[in-house]
Amino acid sequence: MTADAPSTTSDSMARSDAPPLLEMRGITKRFPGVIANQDVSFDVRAGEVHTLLGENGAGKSTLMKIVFGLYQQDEGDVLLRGQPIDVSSPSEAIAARIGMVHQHFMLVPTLTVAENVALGIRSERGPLTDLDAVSDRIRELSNSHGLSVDPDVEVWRLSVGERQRVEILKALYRDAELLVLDEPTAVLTPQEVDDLFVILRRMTDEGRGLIFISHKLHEVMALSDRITVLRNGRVTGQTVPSETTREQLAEMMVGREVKLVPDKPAVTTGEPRLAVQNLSVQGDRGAIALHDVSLEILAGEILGVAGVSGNGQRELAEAVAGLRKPEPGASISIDGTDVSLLNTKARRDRGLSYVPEERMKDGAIAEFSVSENLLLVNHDGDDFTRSGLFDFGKIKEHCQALVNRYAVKTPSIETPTSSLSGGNIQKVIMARELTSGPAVLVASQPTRGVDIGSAEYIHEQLVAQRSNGTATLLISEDLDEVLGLSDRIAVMFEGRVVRIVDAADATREGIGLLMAGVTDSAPAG
Amino acid sequence: GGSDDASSEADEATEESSETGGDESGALSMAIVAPSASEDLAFTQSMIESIEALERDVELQVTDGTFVVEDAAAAIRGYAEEGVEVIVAHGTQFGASLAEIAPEFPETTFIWGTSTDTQGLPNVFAYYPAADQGGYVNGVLAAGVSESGSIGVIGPVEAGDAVAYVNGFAAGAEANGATVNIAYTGSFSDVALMAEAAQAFLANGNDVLTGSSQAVVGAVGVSREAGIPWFGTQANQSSLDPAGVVASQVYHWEVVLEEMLALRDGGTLGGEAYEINLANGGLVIEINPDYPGAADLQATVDETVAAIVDGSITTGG
Amino acid sequence: MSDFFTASILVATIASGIRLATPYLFASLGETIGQKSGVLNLGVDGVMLLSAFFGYWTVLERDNLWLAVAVSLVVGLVMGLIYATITVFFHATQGISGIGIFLFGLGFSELMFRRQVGTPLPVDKLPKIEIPLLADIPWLGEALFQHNPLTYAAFLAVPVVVFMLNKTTFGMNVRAVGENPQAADSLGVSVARTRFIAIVIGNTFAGLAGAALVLELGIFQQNLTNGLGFIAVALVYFGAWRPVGVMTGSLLYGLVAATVLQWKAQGIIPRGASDIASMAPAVLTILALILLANRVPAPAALTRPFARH
Amino acid sequence: MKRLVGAAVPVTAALVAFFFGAIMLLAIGASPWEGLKAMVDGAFGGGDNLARTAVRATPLILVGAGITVAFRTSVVNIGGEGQIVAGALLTTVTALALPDLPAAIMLPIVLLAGIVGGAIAGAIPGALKAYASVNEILSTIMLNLVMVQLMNYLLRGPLIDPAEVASGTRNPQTERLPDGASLPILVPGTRLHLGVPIAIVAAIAVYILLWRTPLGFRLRAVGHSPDAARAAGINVKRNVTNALTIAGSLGGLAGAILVLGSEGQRMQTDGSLAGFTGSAGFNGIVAALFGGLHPIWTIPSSFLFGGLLTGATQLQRSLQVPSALAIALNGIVVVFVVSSDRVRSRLDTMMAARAEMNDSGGES
Ligand SMILES: Nc1ncnc2c1ncn2[C@@H]1O[C@H](COP(=O)(O)OP(=O)(O)OP(=O)(O)O)[C@@H](O)[C@H]1O
Ligand SMILES: Nc1ncnc2c1ncn2[C@@H]1O[C@H](COP(=O)(O)OP(=O)(O)OP(=O)(O)O)[C@@H](O)[C@H]1O
Ligand SMILES: [Mg+2]
Ligand SMILES: [Mg+2]
Repeated sequence: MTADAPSTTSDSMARSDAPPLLEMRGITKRFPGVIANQDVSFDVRAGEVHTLLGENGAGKSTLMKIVFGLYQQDEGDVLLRGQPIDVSSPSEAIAARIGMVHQHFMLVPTLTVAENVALGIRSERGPLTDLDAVSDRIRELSNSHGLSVDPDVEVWRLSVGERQRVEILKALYRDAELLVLDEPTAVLTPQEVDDLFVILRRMTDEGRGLIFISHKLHEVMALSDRITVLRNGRVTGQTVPSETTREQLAEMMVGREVKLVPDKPAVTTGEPRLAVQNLSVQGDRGAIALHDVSLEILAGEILGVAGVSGNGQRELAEAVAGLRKPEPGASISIDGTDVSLLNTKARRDRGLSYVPEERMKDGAIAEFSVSENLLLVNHDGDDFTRSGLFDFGKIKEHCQALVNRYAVKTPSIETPTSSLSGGNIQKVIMARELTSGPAVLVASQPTRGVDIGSAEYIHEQLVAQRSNGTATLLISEDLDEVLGLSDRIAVMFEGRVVRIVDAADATREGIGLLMAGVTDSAPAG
Repeated sequence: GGSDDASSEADEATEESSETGGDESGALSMAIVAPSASEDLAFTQSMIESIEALERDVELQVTDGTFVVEDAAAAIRGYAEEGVEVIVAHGTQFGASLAEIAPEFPETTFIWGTSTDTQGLPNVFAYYPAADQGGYVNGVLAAGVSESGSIGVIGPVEAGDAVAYVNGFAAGAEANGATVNIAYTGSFSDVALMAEAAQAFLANGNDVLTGSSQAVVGAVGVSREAGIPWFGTQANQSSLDPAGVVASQVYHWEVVLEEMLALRDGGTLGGEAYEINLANGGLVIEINPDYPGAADLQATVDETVAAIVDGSITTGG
Repeated sequence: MSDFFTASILVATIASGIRLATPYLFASLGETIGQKSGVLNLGVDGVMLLSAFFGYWTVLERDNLWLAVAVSLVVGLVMGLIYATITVFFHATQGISGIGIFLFGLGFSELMFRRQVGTPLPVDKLPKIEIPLLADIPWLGEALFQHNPLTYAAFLAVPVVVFMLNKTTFGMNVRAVGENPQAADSLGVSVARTRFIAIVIGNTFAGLAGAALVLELGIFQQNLTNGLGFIAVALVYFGAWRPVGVMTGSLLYGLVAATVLQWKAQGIIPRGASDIASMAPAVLTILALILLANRVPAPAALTRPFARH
Repeated sequence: MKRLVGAAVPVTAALVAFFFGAIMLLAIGASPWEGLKAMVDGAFGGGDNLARTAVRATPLILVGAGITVAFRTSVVNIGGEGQIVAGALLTTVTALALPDLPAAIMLPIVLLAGIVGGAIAGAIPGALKAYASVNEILSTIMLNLVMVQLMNYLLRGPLIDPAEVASGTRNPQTERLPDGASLPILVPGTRLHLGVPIAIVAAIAVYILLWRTPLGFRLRAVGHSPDAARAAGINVKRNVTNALTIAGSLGGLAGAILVLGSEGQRMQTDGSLAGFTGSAGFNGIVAALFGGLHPIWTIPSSFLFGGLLTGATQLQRSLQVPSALAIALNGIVVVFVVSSDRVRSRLDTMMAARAEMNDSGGES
């Protein structure tokens, strides 16, 4: 479906003689120790989608924050509709009809949708809020742009996809002519991505200009009118989808050839290492989110879980990891031992590893150094302490070895993790979780928001673990990833595993139907 | 102090000589270290006023508000090192520090209270108020002015001379047919709580109030507003309610201070413990002349005081 | 003596609890506003002491109660300007700068009191105002509708603050900057200005708390508040950042204290257990919180200074 | 260079604060110069004053080190005052219950009793936070109020010195503790006692705990990110409780030292917490934050504030300035120095940016 999203390339070409909506010339931006953008030139025309592509840390978000007034460039000029402008705060950007959907949601969870939209806008009623009018206008915009969301509900109650729609509504409400979308699809399901693209196309049809950032190449190929590639803060090329391929784009970004689909050697599977029986679990709001799930993963097997987010995958991962209490009657065993009553630590001691879905929230501690994050799960092993105190010599040796082995790009192992790129943080987490040679690995969204170079590497590591006899539960909303890596695929819908199919027989379409809850018509194959 | 910048050099010269040569001017150098403020209308104020009432020329230095014992000890030692002749350590809690300091300064007289003994130190005088005696007299007066026969007593923490006063007061009032109700708020410093304690007594039909500690000022405010009589202790509290304060038991430490200083003049630097009481005039019931009917009360006071002094009444502190 | 469960005693106890609750309520409402915007202020007690002293001094010198209230309010406002400047613009660590303000208030109010006044002299208190009609309701009228104007003001401030936080643009901004200042900033809401104003309002409330305390007592003394401001901060957590919750906490605290006093006055609490009984307001506040299981999280950006990068 | 700026800014801030102090002194008619001299002399002039400053700093170091542990675990501890008193009470009860043992046996026991007392007072709000979601700011403030009443109850009631009852003075203080329970004086003629080095060692131990041991690692992990810690298998609730328990035990040790190092060899109360603790429970927070929440830096920082406190007594004595001025000055110093952090970091980034430009200029 995404492959043939409506295209208006010809329209935007027609308008190309007018001055571009936005033009950036020779932008340079430095942070202490990093040059995030160096002499970047870039423009967006009305009615087009211009995509920025680049590895983690290439400088995409920084460039966009300059457009939106969150950062100031050190050198270079920004022109809007041909006029040089100096945007020094978001409110000036908004006044210039620039909107931005940030990589991390910029929403106040405790406020309602209408309040989130109304923030910063002068109210008709003077000092009093005018939320009814805002709600009405939101409904109008929702209808005209296909963005269904209830304006009166608090944002924390919304699904990720709905929150994304609120972000776009905020820009539409302010009638943004230029809209920056920084990785808007990273957290969306394939269906939500399709819906989003329809909305975005409608916006370009109205003559708005869009800047789009994504690490998913099929999306980039489907949506973009033009593509600019950044590497290490510099522009390394510009192209249009019709003149390139995903492989070429990948090479432009990374500077070498990238394998988009991992090689999977044949592995003879062994005994079941993870066995889950009759697992039911409550979700965050108390209702049962996982119904009576049973599954088994053998040594040397990757079981992929496909499903639209919010259908119980998170609860499944957390229940296996010991972070969520199962309802009575469930059993979870690792290598034949029932661990369902044990805490996370005890499960980890029995061979569990867990790569959580939210990297910066659950996976790593931003303020900790790389080495501290590498030690997070096994810091008091005998290897690292001597008479109760840390043995820093051994720790350093161990961490340096991991950093080298997993090709983590970091100035040193003492660097705070927060200053690493997302892909490299994910590598740190993978290194930590895989070093013990786990019996069972639960990996949730292992490459979400990770650039293709790093994703390739992470995939290789998952495959290598499989060869070592690990039983892997791979949860991902990236269907390509699930299809490419799994031996079997479990499809989840409304908290149940609706079917488990052999990956060899699976197709995108078949899995897609199952994910939508359609079980009767076609077999997955 | 009091030196002027203009003539600083000359002053410095005299100051130096006065420091080395002792009391050239004839004034006795004294210092007081006290836990609460000098103007607390209670414990500390009573001592400051007493020193000021001494019939000799005194140069007084004050360190007040030192509720932390370590600080007080430092101040006491500091004064001793400076050569101050008589140092008043006005707080029971300073006793332990004094036991360390006093032997180091055998030439200095330390006056310490409230305490009933000198810890065997030859240069320490001790003082103690028989607060129950004045309390008793106040109690007798209170029973007389109460119409309901119920009297409220507000205490801070049930300890120290607050207990003596409260118990003496209760004995006096009860001996004269009144019912006495006592509440300790649990704090020496919570003014608002004492005020509300007063309110609680009013609600229960008590029509005369008294109380102890520097936090009573709020309670006096309540009784003033309600227009009912109040009895004070430690210092004269008439200023808090010129029409409502009937009488205050006032500590006149000067009575015993004079005796101590006389001994010092004779070369005895300490070793005696003194009590101020009704008999020696250290405790005085000061009737507020502005209180309506004040004149009639003096006779009762004199009578009761006489009975306490001659032992026909025991106040049972 | 008389029984606690007689109407007149209950009425007096409730009235006393309300009087005790008034300064807590003002102070904790103010603290709520500040915390809603993401700023912790541990200096409330110091601000209260300053405003109480200057209010008192005003009555002493000018004999004008309303001028005194105004002076207290202005002192709170000025302290708010100072605290807002150091937290919003200088990003001072909020816990510690608040303690700095507290120490300053504690010391400076005492210094001024001793220099300018010395011996505490009684001054007029705010008069009790009987609300027409309502004050005549048997029992209830006496308990609830015979208080001084600042007590009414404190309780009326509750719906006002609720309205302000929920129905005004400013209130919406306050809630936004306390929860996710980056988001508010990205929409052009000035985090600095919003917090600045919230802090100034909050401290002005602390100023009123000082006035309410000193003008109810009619006298000042060093450390008059006796830690009241810290309890007010605690009550904000009790009330889970909701004005009504904060009011409930203040009333609970005040009423328990009043009841304990009443029982002491009646001899229901034996004198030997007097100190133990005095623990009741603190203990019951904690117990109530455990039972209420009030698991509202704090404003997410509380104590975090905001900077764009 | 960066170091220099780093130090210069707070020093300047402190000077500005003292400038305000000077204005206050002038306003009440005292000479600022004399005032400063008196304060410095009172704090650091001569062995005796230095010893007193050290003794004053001791509880600040301990409470401060505890605050470091708590804050590093993202737990606020306003309960230092109550924890000190809890420790002191258990120390007192233990010492009174024991016969007069030699100091070598007695001291470890009674110090441990203090630690246990404080630990209990810390564990309660810790467990309430971890297992009942009761905010620790609320519970620690409330527990302070409980502890003051408990102290008053015990010292005027069950623990009161029988001699006080006999004489009728009824001062709320305990009997003198056995001689073995006295902290030995290290420098004769001063108040410098064994408690001072004990506190310093404790602060160093806290440093080791936080950065050299698995337990400290877990505490810091929980402090930065409870979610990530939990996912890694660390018991967040237990560690939150641990943090306040450790903070409390350090406060309790401070309480034990206050009793055992007091001249009176006993615990006494003036009815308030501050009367016993000298507000160390609060000042320790200031000292710890001032020391950048680093247990080692808390030591000099505590000496500074200890010095301010002892200097204030001298100020009052020599200039007849109410000690309230010193409290106010203390507040001003705190406010100015914390406000200077921002200025310092601004200067740091400016300088870093300049260095960056020079570097990149060199490259091209
Ligand atoms: N506020 C900041 N302070 C210091 N360095 C920063 C800051 N913001 C970004 N950087 C650095 O600038 C570089 C570019 O970061 P940027 O966020 O623009 O990358 P990106 O291309 O958006 O990456 P991703 O795909 O991971 O989102 C990185 O090295 C990053 O670490
Ligand atoms: N992430 C981890 N990696 C390795 N071991 C851990 C980890 N977290 C906890 N442990 C171990 O599990 C035990 C429980 O740890 P936890 O942090 O929950 O409590 P604790 O009170 O710090 O433990 P202790 O009993 O050692 O004081 C600890 O003794 C520790 O050895
Ligand atoms: Mg980015
Ligand atoms: Mg441990």
